[in-house]
Amino acid sequence: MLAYIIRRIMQSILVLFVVGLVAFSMFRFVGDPIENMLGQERTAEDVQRLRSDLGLDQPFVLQYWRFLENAAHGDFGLSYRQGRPVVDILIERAPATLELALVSGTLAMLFGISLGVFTAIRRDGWLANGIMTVSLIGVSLPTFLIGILLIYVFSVELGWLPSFGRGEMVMIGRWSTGFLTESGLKSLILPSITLGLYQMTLIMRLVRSEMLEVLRTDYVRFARARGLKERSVYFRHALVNTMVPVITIIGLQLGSIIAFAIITETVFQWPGVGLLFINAVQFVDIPVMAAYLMLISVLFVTINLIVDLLYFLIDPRLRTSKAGAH
Amino acid sequence: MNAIVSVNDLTRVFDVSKPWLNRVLERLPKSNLTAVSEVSFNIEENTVYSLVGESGSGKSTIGKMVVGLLGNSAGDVEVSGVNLARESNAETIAKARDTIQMIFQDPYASMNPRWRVKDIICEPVAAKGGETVGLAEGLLEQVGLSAEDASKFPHEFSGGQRQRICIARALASRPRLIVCDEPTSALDVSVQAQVLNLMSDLKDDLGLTYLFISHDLTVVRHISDRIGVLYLGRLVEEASPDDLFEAPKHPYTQMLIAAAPKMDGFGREVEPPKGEIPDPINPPSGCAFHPRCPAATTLCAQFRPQMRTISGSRVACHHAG
Amino acid sequence: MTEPVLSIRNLVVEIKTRHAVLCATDKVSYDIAPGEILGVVGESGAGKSMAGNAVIGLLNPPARITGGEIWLNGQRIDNLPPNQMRRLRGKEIGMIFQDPLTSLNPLLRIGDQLAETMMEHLGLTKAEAHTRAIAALEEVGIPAAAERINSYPHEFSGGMRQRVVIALALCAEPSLIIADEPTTALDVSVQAQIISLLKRLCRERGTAVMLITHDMGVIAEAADRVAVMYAGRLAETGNVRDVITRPRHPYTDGLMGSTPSASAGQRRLRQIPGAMPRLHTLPPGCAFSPRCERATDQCLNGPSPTLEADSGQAACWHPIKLEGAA
Amino acid sequence: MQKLRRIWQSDLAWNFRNTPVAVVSALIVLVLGLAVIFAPLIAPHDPFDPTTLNLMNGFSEPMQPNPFTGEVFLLGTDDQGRDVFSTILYGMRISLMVGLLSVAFAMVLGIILGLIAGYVGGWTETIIMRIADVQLTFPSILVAMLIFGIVKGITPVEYRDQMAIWVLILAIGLGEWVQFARVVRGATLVEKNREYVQAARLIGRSKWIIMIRHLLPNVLSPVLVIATISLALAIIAEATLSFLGVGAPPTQPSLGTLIRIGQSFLFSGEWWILLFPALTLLTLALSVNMLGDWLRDALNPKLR
Repeated sequence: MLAYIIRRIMQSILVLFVVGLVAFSMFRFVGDPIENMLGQERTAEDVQRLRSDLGLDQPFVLQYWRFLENAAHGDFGLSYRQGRPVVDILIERAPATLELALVSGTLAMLFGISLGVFTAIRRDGWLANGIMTVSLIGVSLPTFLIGILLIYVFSVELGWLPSFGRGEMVMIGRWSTGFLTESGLKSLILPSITLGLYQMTLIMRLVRSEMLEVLRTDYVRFARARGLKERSVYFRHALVNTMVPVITIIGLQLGSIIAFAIITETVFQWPGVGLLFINAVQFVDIPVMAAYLMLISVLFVTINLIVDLLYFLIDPRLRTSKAGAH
Repeated sequence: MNAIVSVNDLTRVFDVSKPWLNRVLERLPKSNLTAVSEVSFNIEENTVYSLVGESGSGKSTIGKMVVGLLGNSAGDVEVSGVNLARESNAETIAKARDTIQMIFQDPYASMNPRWRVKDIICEPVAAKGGETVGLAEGLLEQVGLSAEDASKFPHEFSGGQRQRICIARALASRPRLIVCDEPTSALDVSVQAQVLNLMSDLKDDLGLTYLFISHDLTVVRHISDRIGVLYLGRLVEEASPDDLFEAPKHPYTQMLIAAAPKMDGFGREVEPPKGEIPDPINPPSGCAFHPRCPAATTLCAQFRPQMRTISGSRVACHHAG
Repeated sequence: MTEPVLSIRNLVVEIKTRHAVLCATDKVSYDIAPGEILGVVGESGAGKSMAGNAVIGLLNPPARITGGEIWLNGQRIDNLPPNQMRRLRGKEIGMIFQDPLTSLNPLLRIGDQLAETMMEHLGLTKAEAHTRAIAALEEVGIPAAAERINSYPHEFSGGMRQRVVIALALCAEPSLIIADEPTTALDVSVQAQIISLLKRLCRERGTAVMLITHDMGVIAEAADRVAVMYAGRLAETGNVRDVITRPRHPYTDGLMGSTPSASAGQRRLRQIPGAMPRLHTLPPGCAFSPRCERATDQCLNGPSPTLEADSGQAACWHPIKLEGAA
Repeated sequence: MQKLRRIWQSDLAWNFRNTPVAVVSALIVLVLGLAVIFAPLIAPHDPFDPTTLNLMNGFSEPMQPNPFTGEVFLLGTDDQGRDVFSTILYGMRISLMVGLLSVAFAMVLGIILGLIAGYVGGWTETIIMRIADVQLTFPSILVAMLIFGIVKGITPVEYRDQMAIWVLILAIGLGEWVQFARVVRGATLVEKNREYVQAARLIGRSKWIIMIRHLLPNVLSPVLVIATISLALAIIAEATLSFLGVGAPPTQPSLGTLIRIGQSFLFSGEWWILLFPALTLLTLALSVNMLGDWLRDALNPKLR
């Protein structure tokens, strides 16, 4: 077990190195950093000085190492567009995205898993079929259209909920939260539904198909043949076995919530890192892009590690160090 | 009579070690699975030699090494006078390989489902650039199907018919030796009889030699001229069918024959054999069968018995004879 | 004559497919007395498992019972509501499946799987069930049962797992066991152990057994009576010795002839031409007639009559040896 | 002809004929596809020809005569007087082209890498699948945005619009290949142990012949399912990127670009500029998804 975890951690570090290389290459080769920083009025000496200040005259590997070192300290340089340290901007923006992701992720998992189980158990029922049909529309409806639709109905026509921004914020240290004010909570509703809906349909469809697969196995048939209650067959025997593949995908889906937040934040003008990133892409603000990339890869890698550890809790076959009986 | 196949001290070891990191952390040694260990036998031309054994006995591994699907770790395989393990001339090897064909266990998986029967049967010849006009049709009739079947797809046939098509494919390149890996164990009894009869007829008509691999003692007894019994990768006894079934000399063979269900054994109450097949990664010391053997002594736990010839049979047991 | 444990009367199981309604079992009738082992034998697709699944109420849709009756201990069970049928499963009818590797839930300890079954049917507390579970494992010959009870299925060998499956099927002391190819996935030496175990346990408890297999050898050694099935119909029933040594039905006769027997010297096996028809291409009249050397025009005309044979019945117009008398 | 009959009589075709949802979605996809191919013939206006535009026609409501010019537009016009129906037809062209080409790119890449990883195994497999794993961690839409941003950074301004479509195809395609590679590898691992592959190895067939002639035809049915579902995903991804302003340029508007434009008029009451492109996108994605859903169920023998 220890070996497995160590291997996963080493893989994660490798991933971070590779992502770091991508981020660094963007930094180094996309556009000319000197030109980006100094602007039009510059002398040859300025250029030379900055070049050595930034270490651009050093060998590639050394530069890369310094980049990683700086990144580990949270130093990603200055934003080309705003001229402020990237890390400050990120810290300022992160709470908005994390709160949004937390709420919609929880919604997606809760409803996704329970609806998935329901539609698998009542496979031929009218309600389950109805849910499946609606879910297909959910998968086909791009996130930004859902957002626009919700804004149109609940903000423009009904005027119940705000259509943009986070509402009133309360600062807890450097963390700005919208959970503590009414307008903050109200502002969360539409964006989190928008973000969670698509993930929810994906999770639901996945849980359903995995559950149907498990319900066809011999051990579920055998559990039925022993006269166990349907509840026990479904939840004790089938659902737990369903969870093994489902957890992997849910882990990946949680990661993609952060990515899809970009769209939601654009539609709702939600001041999070996603909006920051999309603006950076549009204006080729490389330091921000690189920092965002590093930030979310750390996040993804952490989620994946947690998922791997969850496997051990669920599946005893992985826990035994002895090779299984042949 | 001369031997068409001669297998000497054939050994195959699989590396089943855990990944390097696990071994370091859990202080595990490298572990090897010896699937086949020092097996020697000869097959006379135009006879049927059977290898019989339970799971983990290495019978299929030997078959794969003889046809060349698997390499060997040690020992020699000589087919038609060419030593496939040592020969360096690629052309000589390719020529020798052409005389060997194989029939597999699962008639459903043995044929590419997207190919027509004609293309399936002709592939061994077409791959070598040979002439294939009318080949499939002729072979289909030879195995008891009709020439029109050549343009059909595999899914249009029953299990028994598919196995006939597989036999036709095996015959296409005019082999001298056919390795049959459990060719009838996926078939129903009445169809199995048809396929066994067909194989007997083809052997007589074409002068074929079979290496027949099976776990089914009754089938083996029916078809074989010589039978080798395997246990945990080793040959424990080799004899003619009558000798083997009337007077088995190795305790494992005795156990196997006693345990096999008999058609005339109504309500038979026998003491079932002890234990199960041990883990092949850590086989027992000495004679691998000694923990289950009623006649085992300390000698058996310490020393591996050598193969001895006792009145026409070869037996690897300290106490046989 | 004692009251039979199981009595099947004219059982019809149909499968609705896109082309037609297939008759998987066609008016099948047989009884099993207490303590009796009935061997149900036939080739793949003969409908032998279908009857077993119908009895325990676990037919896979689209297969369903469309005619006939099933009586268990004097109670009609084919028309029971699902919840009552569930209570009978495990309690009155136990089932053993073919593949011990897939029959057990890989994520639950075997002790828990045993205990939940006992608690369901015997109304035991958790502690009582635990004690009984150890006893049940000891009874099926699992060494060090008190320790092994906390093991997961993958920690057992194939033969040991099948013993666990048998313990599970028998733990609520049912009056009928349906064993569907219980030894097909096992090696010869383990098969002998399992058959002997099954025979011993059922004799001790007076449990009736429906032993479904394709292996005539297993039937000969284990069964008291035998029912031979062909293409969804009963070809012949009778005492096992009578059916094997003096078969009445030409199909049974052919089946015996094509089995390579222990007696040496035969160079050729007797073979039945052709293969068993698939259910959607059944010939009119007797399903065996196209392969039968005794067939006449009469055989094509309608279902074969059921003739009383020595100790059972044969469904044939021209049964062997009885020809002159009939 | 015989081949056609065989296809018609196959289980898949029977299943198709008896699944109304599948037939309807196939018909919709067919109609939309034809509309796209013959867009220049069907469209009343050429939205890219400024000479036919009349600013006076701006904001015409659907099926209502324009108060200034009296012209009637089926689905109304946008702020510049462009006929919405025509822009949708041309926009769908971009959407479908990007979708199809990116899926084709992802499919070819995924099949090749998946086959090699599955059949050759060893280090080759480890490297390919590790890359796939890492990429799978990153949602494809994010990968696409990054690629878009990078390419934008390294291409001169004057080429950006021309290259935008191709960058989009590359970006979306690179985001999707992993699905294909994983499915193909999985199927290859199953198939390569089947005896027909051993039979081919036995007679000395090379690994390339085995991969192409034996394995490829037998791993294609799951690929077909993934391809259909990926097409819907790619269309949505393209629309999303264009909506975010990092996809198709305004000179070559796709459905996503049209929705982006229409969004700004929604709140001022000109709903049709947004609604009709959005409905078209939904219809397109939904019918492709439904086809994929049906295909997956129909090709999965375990479900029947």
